[in-house]
Amino acid sequence: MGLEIMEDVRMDYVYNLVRGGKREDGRGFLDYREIKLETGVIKRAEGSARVKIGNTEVLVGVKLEPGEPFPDTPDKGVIITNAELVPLASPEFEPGPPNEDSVQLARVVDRGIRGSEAIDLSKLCIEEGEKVWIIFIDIHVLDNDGNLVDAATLGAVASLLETRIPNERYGLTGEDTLDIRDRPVAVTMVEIGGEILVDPSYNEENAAASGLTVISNEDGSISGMQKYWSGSIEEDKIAEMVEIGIEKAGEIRREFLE
Amino acid sequence: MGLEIMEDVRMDYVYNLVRGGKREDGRGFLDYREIKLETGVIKRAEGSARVKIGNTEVLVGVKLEPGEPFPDTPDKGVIITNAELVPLASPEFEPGPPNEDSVQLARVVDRGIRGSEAIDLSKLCIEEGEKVWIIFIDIHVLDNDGNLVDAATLGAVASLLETRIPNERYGLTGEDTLDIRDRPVAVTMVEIGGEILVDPSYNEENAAASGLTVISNEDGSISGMQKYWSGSIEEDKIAEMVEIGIEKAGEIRREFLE
Amino acid sequence: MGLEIMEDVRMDYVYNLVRGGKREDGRGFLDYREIKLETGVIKRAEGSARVKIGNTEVLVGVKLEPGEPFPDTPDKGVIITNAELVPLASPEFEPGPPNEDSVQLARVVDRGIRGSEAIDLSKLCIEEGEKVWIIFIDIHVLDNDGNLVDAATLGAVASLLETRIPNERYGLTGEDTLDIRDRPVAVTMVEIGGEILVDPSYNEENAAASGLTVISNEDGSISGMQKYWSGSIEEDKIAEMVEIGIEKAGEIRREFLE
Amino acid sequence: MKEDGIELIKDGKRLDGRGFDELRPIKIEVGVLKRADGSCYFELGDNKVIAAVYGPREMHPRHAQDAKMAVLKYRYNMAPFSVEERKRPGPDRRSVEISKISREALEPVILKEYYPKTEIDVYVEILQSDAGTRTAGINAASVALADAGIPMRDLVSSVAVGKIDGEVVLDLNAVEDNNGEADMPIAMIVRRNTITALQMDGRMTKEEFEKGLKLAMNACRRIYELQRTALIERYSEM
Amino acid sequence: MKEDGIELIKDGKRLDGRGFDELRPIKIEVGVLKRADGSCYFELGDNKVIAAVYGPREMHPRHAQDAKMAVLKYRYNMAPFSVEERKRPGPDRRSVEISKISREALEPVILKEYYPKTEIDVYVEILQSDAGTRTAGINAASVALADAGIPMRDLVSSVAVGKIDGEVVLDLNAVEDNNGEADMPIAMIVRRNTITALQMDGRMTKEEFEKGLKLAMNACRRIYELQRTALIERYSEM
Amino acid sequence: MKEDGIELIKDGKRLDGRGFDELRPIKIEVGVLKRADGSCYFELGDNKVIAAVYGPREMHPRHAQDAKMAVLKYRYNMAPFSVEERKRPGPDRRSVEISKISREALEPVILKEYYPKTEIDVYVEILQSDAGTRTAGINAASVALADAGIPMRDLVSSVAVGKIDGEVVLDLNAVEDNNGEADMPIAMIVRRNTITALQMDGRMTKEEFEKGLKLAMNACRRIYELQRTALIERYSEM
Repeated sequence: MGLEIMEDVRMDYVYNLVRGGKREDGRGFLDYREIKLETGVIKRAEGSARVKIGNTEVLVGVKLEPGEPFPDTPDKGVIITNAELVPLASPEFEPGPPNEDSVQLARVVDRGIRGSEAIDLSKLCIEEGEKVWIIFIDIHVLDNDGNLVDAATLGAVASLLETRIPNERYGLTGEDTLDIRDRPVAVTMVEIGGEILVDPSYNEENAAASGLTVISNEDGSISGMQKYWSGSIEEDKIAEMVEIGIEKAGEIRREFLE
Repeated sequence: MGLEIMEDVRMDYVYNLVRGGKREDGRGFLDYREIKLETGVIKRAEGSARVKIGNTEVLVGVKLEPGEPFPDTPDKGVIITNAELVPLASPEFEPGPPNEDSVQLARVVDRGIRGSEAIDLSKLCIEEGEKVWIIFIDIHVLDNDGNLVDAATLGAVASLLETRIPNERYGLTGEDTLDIRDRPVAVTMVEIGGEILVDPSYNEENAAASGLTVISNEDGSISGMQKYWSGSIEEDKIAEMVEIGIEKAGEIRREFLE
Repeated sequence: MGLEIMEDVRMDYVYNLVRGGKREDGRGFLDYREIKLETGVIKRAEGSARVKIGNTEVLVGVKLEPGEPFPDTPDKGVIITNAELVPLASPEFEPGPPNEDSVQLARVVDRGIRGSEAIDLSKLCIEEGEKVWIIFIDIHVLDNDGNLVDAATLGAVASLLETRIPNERYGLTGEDTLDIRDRPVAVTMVEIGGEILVDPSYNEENAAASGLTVISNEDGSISGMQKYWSGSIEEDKIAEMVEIGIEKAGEIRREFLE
Repeated sequence: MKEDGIELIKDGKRLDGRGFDELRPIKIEVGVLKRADGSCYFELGDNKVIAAVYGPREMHPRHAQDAKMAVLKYRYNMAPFSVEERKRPGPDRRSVEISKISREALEPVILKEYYPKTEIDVYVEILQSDAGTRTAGINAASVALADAGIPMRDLVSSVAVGKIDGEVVLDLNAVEDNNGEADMPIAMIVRRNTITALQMDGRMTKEEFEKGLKLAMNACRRIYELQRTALIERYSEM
Repeated sequence: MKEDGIELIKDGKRLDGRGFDELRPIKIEVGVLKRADGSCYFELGDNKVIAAVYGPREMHPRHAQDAKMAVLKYRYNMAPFSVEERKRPGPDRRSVEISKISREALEPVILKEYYPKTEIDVYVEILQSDAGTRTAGINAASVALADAGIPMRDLVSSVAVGKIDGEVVLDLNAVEDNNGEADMPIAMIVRRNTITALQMDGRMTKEEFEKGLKLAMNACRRIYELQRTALIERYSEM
Repeated sequence: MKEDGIELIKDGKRLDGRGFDELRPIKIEVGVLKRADGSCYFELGDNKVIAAVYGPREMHPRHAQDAKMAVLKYRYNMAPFSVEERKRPGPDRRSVEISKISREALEPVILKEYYPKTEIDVYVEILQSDAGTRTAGINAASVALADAGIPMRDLVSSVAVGKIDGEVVLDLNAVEDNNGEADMPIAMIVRRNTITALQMDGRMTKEEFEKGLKLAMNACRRIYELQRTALIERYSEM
């Protein structure tokens, strides 16, 4: 009970700050917290990246294994994206099978990569109808201070960019890099008191009635969107968020993915 | 607690009615509620049927897929019967894996079909020891006002009668109807206050100490029985129920399965 | 609550007995309870044994089935050891998937057999890389009055010694006995009030802060150890336990496994 | 994943003859189940969906109760025979996500504070699927909630738009969805003109997105009228 | 699923030499487990079954308690090595159904109202199986309940009849069951002459059913005497 | 399971150049996570491990609470990408056993009686694995508990010894573990000189065991100093 009261207090605090034109940590409404990206952090993975956005920290590892293609795409590789909200990362996370939050996180990241067609899956066929490369993108959340989607998407794309195909381990030959044709970037925003805030912190996520992730590509097109939580958003706010999302994505792409 | 008292009240009400020679809805002890059967209701299924018995409503879909035979019957098709008591159908049903009630429902329906040898499984061999047709009979309960077994069995048999083998979808050739050699019909009865009631409603099931399903065939033989709940039944009552069950099954078969 | 108090009382009772140089059932600190071993008890199993140590009773069955080898040992058989602490055996055991106690029991027994290299797995290859014998060692606990590890290990080794390879059932030919090259024996001890007690009863296990299993072989070498529970043990006590463990194992091996 | 050579638009018409801004036929029946507190059967072309509502009722386990308001639960479930390849019973990742966004689509209109400590359960069964089941489910659930007498600020209406053969069109069917370039389901509160659910799959420009959003919002207004009509008919019967 | 050419009856005798109305040898031991409150080991031919009873004991979770009576639970479980092909541990659909009908077979005799809010747990382990395990389990459980001092109106006795080579016979073994035409396990309260469990698999005429039921009920009477004798011996020992 | 012809020791040195009693390089960082109450990142050669502690906090479900003391929980979990062949998410038998022995390794030092009815949660994530993860995890957890301010009698330190090419050596890496003859992880309370965890896999003589135990205990003393230093640095920063 005490905890719930604390939560209400924090929500009011964040809300009042925003009404006064401010954020907890002093940044502007459209500013990201400091982003740090480090790749090649996990030797056992074919590609990996550690992303920090403020105190939020996510580790992404990419593994490749030969496996069966889907029956309807016998000559294409397969992407499997998985997110674990391990209880190490937040007092709210509990051990156990994926819940709706981790499923959503994985599916939004997956959708952005898939929608952008960043990976040329047709180059991942080993033997048509029999064997293709399965790309496992595993998102391991280490510290949740909000905005996991942007951190996970950035980590996933950065990992894919450095991924080496482990041909040798499986006695195969072929190209050893993935053909990455686009660099989708996710930008998440929330609405609090009528204002749009980019890169919400954990407290801001709790204070927001709704949020939106816009994943966009090098050419400014959109390759994934997801609205969050139980508030409703006006049409023109959505249009504004899409605009901001595409612009911010460009900035992040230029700084971290080139 | 309030709910439990309501339940007791309803049980007493049903019991007292029966002692006075009556049923909730005015029908005779050996009468079914109105039965409605509609087949071909689900396009995606190889066979399907919607059965209503009074307010009880069950949807049955049959799907066929090639799969592996059992090792001890390498030249025979396989029947898999599954029932989902989805929580949509009753305040008592809960989401989650099959519980003992849904398992029993599926197994009793399955037993009747299997015992009657209605389906000639030897005609469902595609390649001996390698590939046979797997028949999935899926029972989806939509509204539970009692007597799911009779509704589900009728729906299953009606679905099988119209099932088309999807040879083309799997690049196969062969006969495209199942060889249905019998039409088993389930008749469920309960005992309340020493009286036998056919086709129990939900309230009657709750008021009954015991019940019996008798599944019988075109030639009057029995191909499945199951006694329910924690009451005990006298030998002559069972004989009487078997008699009634066979007779009623004949009526239903004539009206709905010919 | 009443139950917890009873447990405290029993623990104090056992502790005070030990401080006075005694055990519940009157035996010496280094004495086993009466051990009874009966093999060939389950016809359906390829090998089986029933072990009683005092009131503790364990049934072990060994089954062999052809299956796939591990990729890194394509020419070797596979051992799978499984323990079920079925709720029949103790008021503390609950139905459900294996918990940490049953996992530990299975893994300690497995470790002793594997570490001793008692079974020559290279003789269990049927077709390299394709098919090998899978040995299932199933430990079924019937009555838990303490020291399940020693009972289960003895039962497992005794079962393996009489196991017949069911070549005929699978249309195969070959040797029909396992090549058993060693006879590992587990000896479990607990420390209560500074004293080492061999073969703890259920009450003694509860009164002990720590325990140790030492699994040793015909040549006196050790092929597995496991320390239990939340107490700490001094270095010289461990050395003493290892000494006792090896000696007791020799006695049991001579009496039951020759 | 477009099949080779398939053309989804010919002479300005779609394969099933619809125009770009045309919905598939819709059929709504209210109060179709006896045991449920509220229910609705909803057809959208070849999608056949049924929704049931139970509650407000006591919430178990107690520690999950909310002392200030009702807890809304939503379960989207596909019948095994609803799709071409039999679906294994039980929730998968897709249905978990759909259940979440559908619940969030409905929450803004429900006066949850009227019933503290209780739960309101919405169960949606997909009996036959042809792309668009999540939007059909939200539409059905919205009507079923009203049928159950749950106090609501308004109905929620839902539809998808997508992009096929380069054109932004309304309400994709399965062939279009499988061979199209993008799909975007939305839900809205028509009388407030606000969006309560929005997802996008595939690839669209900003302009296409804006066009699609308008198309979808207009279609929601039409669906809203159908939902209202169905409810009015139901109550005039009674 | 009859194997080709197998003959189950020769010269009026069954393959194991039994007559049509003959039971396999039965062995009953009472109080075989130390930790359980009551227990019974039961052999029926090659079936080896053990039952344990715990309780009445406090029921968890509390909201599942019945304020008016004890809740009876029954768990039928096969050891992995009890059958020719190793059984994966854990409940399957067959064991779930058997547990249910076995519990219902016993409930009519248990004076559950003596112990409100508690649970009584019956655990049955099948150690070796040769057709007839569910009936052996019910017989064992019935004795174990008595051994645990659970107040009961009477014992429950159980056996199966079946049809092989066209004949109605008692107590099928595995070869007969696998190659026979029908199997019908029952349970009864012998002194009341009432049936508490009844299932039928396969195909039988009404006349065969009636004959089988009589055969089974007579055999239950014999089993009942063996159960009583075993209990009396146990208590005279003490 | 030694690979053919592999030599683990050449000229008195191990493949990675270490002597028999040499640890791999160790790196310890304290307080690396914001949300956790205490945390520690621990590297041991190529093992990368992170531990977080939450609590003491209210325990759910209530009936699992201990009225006299806190309940310690420990969850050892491998990230899917931490090993060469991707590990399926979720607990397996190995991680269940490791979690148990790790919890028991730490329990002797924790003053659980200070916080009745609460739970203290230790979560250990293996980010990269190279043999020795359970010992690295215990070391990390011990420091994270201190960082969380959990009252402790002392730290716990942990390391493994093993046997390769017939020699008893300290702290096996993955190549050594896969091709060695035995592995023995221990944990100890350095200042009390007592053992809180001990497991042994493989085959060793009694003399080798005794030699190995001494080697491991000495190494624990060195690790203990590193743990202490890391904690002191952390607090002098603050």
